[in-house]
Amino acid sequence: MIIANYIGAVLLMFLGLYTIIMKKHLIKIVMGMCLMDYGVNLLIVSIGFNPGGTAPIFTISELDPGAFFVDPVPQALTLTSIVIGACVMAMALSIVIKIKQKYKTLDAGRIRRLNG
Amino acid sequence: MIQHFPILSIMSLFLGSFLIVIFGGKNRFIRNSLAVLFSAIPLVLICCLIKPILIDGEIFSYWMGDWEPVSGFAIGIGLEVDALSLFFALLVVLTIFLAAVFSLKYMSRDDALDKYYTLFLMLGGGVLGLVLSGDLFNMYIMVEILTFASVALTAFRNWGKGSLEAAFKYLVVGSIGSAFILTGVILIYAQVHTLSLAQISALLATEGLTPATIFGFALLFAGYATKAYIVPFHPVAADAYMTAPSSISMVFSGMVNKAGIYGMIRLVYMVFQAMSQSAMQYIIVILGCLTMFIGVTMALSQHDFKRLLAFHSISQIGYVLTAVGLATALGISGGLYHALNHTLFKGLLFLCAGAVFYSVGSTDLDKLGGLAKKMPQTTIIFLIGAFSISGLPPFNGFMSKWMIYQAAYEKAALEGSFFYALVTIVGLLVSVLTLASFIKVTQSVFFGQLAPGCEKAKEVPFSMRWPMWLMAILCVLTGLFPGFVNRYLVVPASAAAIDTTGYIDAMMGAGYGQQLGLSPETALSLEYELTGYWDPIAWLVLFVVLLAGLMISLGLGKASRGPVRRPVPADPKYDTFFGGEASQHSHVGGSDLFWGLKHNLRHYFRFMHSMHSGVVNDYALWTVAGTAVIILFMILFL
Amino acid sequence: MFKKIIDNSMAKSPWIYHINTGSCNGCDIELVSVITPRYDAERMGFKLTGTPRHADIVVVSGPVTSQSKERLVRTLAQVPEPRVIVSLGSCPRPCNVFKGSYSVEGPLDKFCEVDVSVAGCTPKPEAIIDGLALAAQILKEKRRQK
Amino acid sequence: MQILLDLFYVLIFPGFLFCAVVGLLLAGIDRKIVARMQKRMGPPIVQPFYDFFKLLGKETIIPHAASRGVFIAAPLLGLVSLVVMALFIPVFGFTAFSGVADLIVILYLLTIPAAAIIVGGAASGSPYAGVGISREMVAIVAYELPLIIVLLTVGKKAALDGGITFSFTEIQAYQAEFGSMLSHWSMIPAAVAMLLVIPSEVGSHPFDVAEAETEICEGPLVEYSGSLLGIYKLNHAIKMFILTALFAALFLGGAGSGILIVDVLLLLLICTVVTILSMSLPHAISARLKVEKMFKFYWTLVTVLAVISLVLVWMGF
Amino acid sequence: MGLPFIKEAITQLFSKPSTEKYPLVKKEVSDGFRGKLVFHPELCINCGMCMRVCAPQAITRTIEKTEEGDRITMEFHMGSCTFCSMCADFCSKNSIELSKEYSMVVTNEDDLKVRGSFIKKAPPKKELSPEQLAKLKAAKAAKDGKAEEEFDSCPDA
Repeated sequence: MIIANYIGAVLLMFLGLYTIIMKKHLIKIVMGMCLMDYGVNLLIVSIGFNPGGTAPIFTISELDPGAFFVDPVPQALTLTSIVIGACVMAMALSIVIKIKQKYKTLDAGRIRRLNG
Repeated sequence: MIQHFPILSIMSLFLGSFLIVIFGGKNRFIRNSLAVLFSAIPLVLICCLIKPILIDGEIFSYWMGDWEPVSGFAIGIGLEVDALSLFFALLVVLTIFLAAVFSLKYMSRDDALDKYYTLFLMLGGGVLGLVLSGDLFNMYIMVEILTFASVALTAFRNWGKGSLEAAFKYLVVGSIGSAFILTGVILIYAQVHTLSLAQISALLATEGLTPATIFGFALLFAGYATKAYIVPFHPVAADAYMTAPSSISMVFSGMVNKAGIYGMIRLVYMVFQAMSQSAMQYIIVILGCLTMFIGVTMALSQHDFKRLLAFHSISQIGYVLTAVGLATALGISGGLYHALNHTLFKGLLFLCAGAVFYSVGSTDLDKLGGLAKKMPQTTIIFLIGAFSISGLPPFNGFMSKWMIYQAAYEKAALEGSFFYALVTIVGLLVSVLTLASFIKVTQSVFFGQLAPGCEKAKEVPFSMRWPMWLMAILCVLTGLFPGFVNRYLVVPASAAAIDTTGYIDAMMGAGYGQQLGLSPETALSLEYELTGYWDPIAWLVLFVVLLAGLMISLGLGKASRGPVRRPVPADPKYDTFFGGEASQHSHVGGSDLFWGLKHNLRHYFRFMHSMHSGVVNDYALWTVAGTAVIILFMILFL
Repeated sequence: MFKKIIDNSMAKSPWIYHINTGSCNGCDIELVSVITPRYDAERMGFKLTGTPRHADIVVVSGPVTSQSKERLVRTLAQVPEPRVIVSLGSCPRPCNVFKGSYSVEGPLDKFCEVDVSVAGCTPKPEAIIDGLALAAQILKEKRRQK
Repeated sequence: MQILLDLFYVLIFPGFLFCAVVGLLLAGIDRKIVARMQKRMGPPIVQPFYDFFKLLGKETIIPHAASRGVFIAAPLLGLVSLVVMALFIPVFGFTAFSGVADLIVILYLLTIPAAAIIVGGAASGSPYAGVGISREMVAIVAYELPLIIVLLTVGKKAALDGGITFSFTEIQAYQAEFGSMLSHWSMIPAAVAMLLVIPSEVGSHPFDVAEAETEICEGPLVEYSGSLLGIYKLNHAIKMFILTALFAALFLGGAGSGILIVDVLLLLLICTVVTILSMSLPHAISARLKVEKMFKFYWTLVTVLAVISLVLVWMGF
Repeated sequence: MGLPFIKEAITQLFSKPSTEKYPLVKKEVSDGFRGKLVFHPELCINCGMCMRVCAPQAITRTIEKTEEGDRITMEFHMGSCTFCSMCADFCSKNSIELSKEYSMVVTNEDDLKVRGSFIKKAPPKKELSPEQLAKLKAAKAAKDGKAEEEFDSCPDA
């Protein structure tokens, strides 16, 4: 378990949240969401790491059930999480394009017709 | 064969959405029939499950791809259907079927309807999957699917006022919430190295809560709270319900926020079994009360029909949460009963809003007026919905609110803590404010003078009306026969919410709990004699009184006065009394009602108005701040 | 039996609606003074109501000016059926000193059939009470004819 | 047989006929006492009967702008709920229908007559009615808060085993055993708060902002005439009886003398005294309040009174 | 928020109400009261003063020729009268006076008209003796002559 991974993951998440909250430009907000997502993905991958373990692929000859290998489940979770992250980004960017067409601006401060 | 029904119902929804993508594009009839067919199948399948699960009390567990747990260690992804899951599943499939039938005609004026139905069925599949799944990460996947589909559906009418903006905000807050859920899931996984709910709760119960699991639990709780739109996370929901098409906002408020509530109930009662600690109860009840009060006060000062309904569904979710947070048997069943009632009458009200939008084209309270003369049936349905949401006795809102107050006040007395007495007072006050805001809508939209823009309004076609009538009748029935609904639906569900060992044994094989030294959970005593009030005799007598009252007044009147004359147009006798002036259009409605209340609470309303600023960053800030508070509270007190 | 109860209760609780068609307020003050403790018309069931819909007796005071003519006709039409119209003071019917002025639309009889007229330029409260009592009796007769 | 008994309960004794007669009598007494306080003779006690029968004899006009069905059904809705409420209120030990949690049922049944006036006014489609409705709803929100607190205080106080009770039978039993609620000093503020809530709930003079005949021409009832207006006036009168009987049941309960007739007479006496105290006196001495002044009055003074007694009861006094 | 009139309300509750029971007890009016008009036709000399003075022109006179003089009926329309009693003051023969009767409630308009009629006889035709007739004629002739002579004296017109 490498501490650097965790610090990196938490930092990425924090940076993502920071940009979402502080930045007024919509594209930057979408980037913030991306950052946060990748931070979480990094966290998931690094959770499953056992120091000294080998890749959990059974085709390699010397791997027998007793061998010590890295936990495969988080890797699977990360795959799905990356896919989901990609879809969300695609959706977000398409909405941003439509907002630009409709509101003629990308400044979050001026896109607030629904309030109160 | 009945074992496969849960997975079949989820798959039928997803299969339906994919088939519509393929075939739905060209031909309208195929698309409509596919949509209705694939929303009817899960309804039938889930109804078949009622007999074994709700009545006999079995718990179905279904391992995907037959990956049975090996030597007490769950590997595969499991579906777990116990009474609680089936209760929510029933809500989900009922709402989907009615919304599908309603949107056939309601959406007929829009284009690209095959994409609409694809997203619609995907949304249904996501929520049904969340409710039935017994695996933590699988619940996260389903949450992502439903968030994805609801964002797309909110932005479906992108020519509408603010729908794109609402979709974007919904997506930002939704993805922050999902990120928290995912982090929570992975923190729990790091601790117990399994994802199946049953095994997690068993292991956590034996090993006890370490700081990492508490942090994970807090993140999961906050994540599901954003999905249920509790107070700090609610403005996004108000925008989304307002701009989405009404059949979709009915689905949103009928089942999407119920999914969030289901997630929280499952987490708090089953997985972490934290409800025994009073600190946990305090935070849920505080959040619930805040949601109740802020939801209804914001609804009072709205100018748009659907935004008002949106804030009401937020406040009703506050009711459900408060009731569930009481952790007494009566509390949980009151909360679940209110969730059922809420789905019924809130769905009904959104359908009425849709009907008004369909026939008049706008839902702005200040522009509408006097629709009762043009749309009599919608008015009656709306009155049934309004009376049942404000909890007037013969309707269903009354029963569940009554159980909630009884539970809250009994808890206040048993624990001697004044806090729960305040909760009861806030609950009763919010119920009156709900009545106030629905009187506002009744006066500004349906009664009063006919607004200039509404002359051409006419009754909505039958295919939209029969789902509304069905829900109205369901509203009245669940209000009249609470004993029946309680015994077969609500009590088994609330018992299942508490009975963790049954859940674990069903999932992981019998006796799994005992090996780990888990004492079988004693189900809280659920027998309470409440329904002495509404037995059918009382109902028969009430009906007789109504008849007698009618006869006396009309009979007396008939004997001694002229017939109730049909209004003759020319005769000024039947004009409205304007103090002598000719009766011109002057409609009191929309925002000029409740002046006294708004004047006295004007500082509060001004503050609340500024808090809902509409800027994405503020909403994100509220989400993160809310999560931080929850995490801090959990770490300090759990 | 029931109709008899309704008929004589008609005389016992006549509700008044007051229309001021341009009067100098002399009669208005006298009419309202009828409900003060000294003359107390309420002991005979009289009550001032806010809308013509609730009224049985319509008391009209003041010459029917052109401005108030149209409003008078509309309000009188809105009073439910067994109703009695009382003209108070000498203005409504023969239009007192305002007779022949450009803005006076002439006697009240042109717009409705007046049942009781209480004379006096500001009739005394006692006279008004007599007038209203007579109107109540007429109300009963009208009710009985139906 | 049970149905016949129930029918008797509903139509005759605590039900429609009894309530109507007593209600109208109380209204007559109220008008007479107010008149006497203003040094005038005042109408005969049976004046409300005359008013009611006269209104039945009048023609019922249904204006164009009104939606017929709701316009006619609204007064009946109010009447039915008032009669059902009368079944719940105990008369010193005798109660027609007793369920487990009566206080909450009463609380919600009390909102139906007000909702009936509101829906009736809305259905009549007149702008005066619109303003009347908005005021009526503000009045409901105003007096509901102290009423809730008072009912919860009584619920807490009357519980024998330290828990809580919402059922009238237990409240009566408590009062029979420990003496009426008024005798406990901690309940005095709650009683005063209840006395102040009754006039606003009935809609009697200083708090009748909704049916202000001088300002907004009788508010929601502006378009009503004939028998429908008669039913609304009957509702107004029955509500007087119901609320004073509720006050008697909550604060002056206890085991009656056992004989039903004596109990009923005792209840009528108490109802008259409470009517005079809570409705006639304010009517005679103060002018009608403005809407927001009334709201502020209820949410500050009366609520504080109710909260005082709630806190005292919670501390076990 | 003090209770403004609570003391008065309580005391008045137990004191006698100050309502006059009008219909049962007739109210007598102070003597200067200007009530319903009373007309004494025999005093009237048909000078028409009251008609000229009456602001609302409530007084009308009808004259019909009869053999022994012309019958004059004066009609005072009490419905239109403002009870200012100008007519009573200006009537030199005070044939009009306002009584103390205040309750003038009628269903049809005519009961409000106070009528009084009298016959104003033409002055008697005296039979003049022949010499009185001649004296009269001579005086008239002398008066005519003087008048013409005056005309002549005026300078050329």
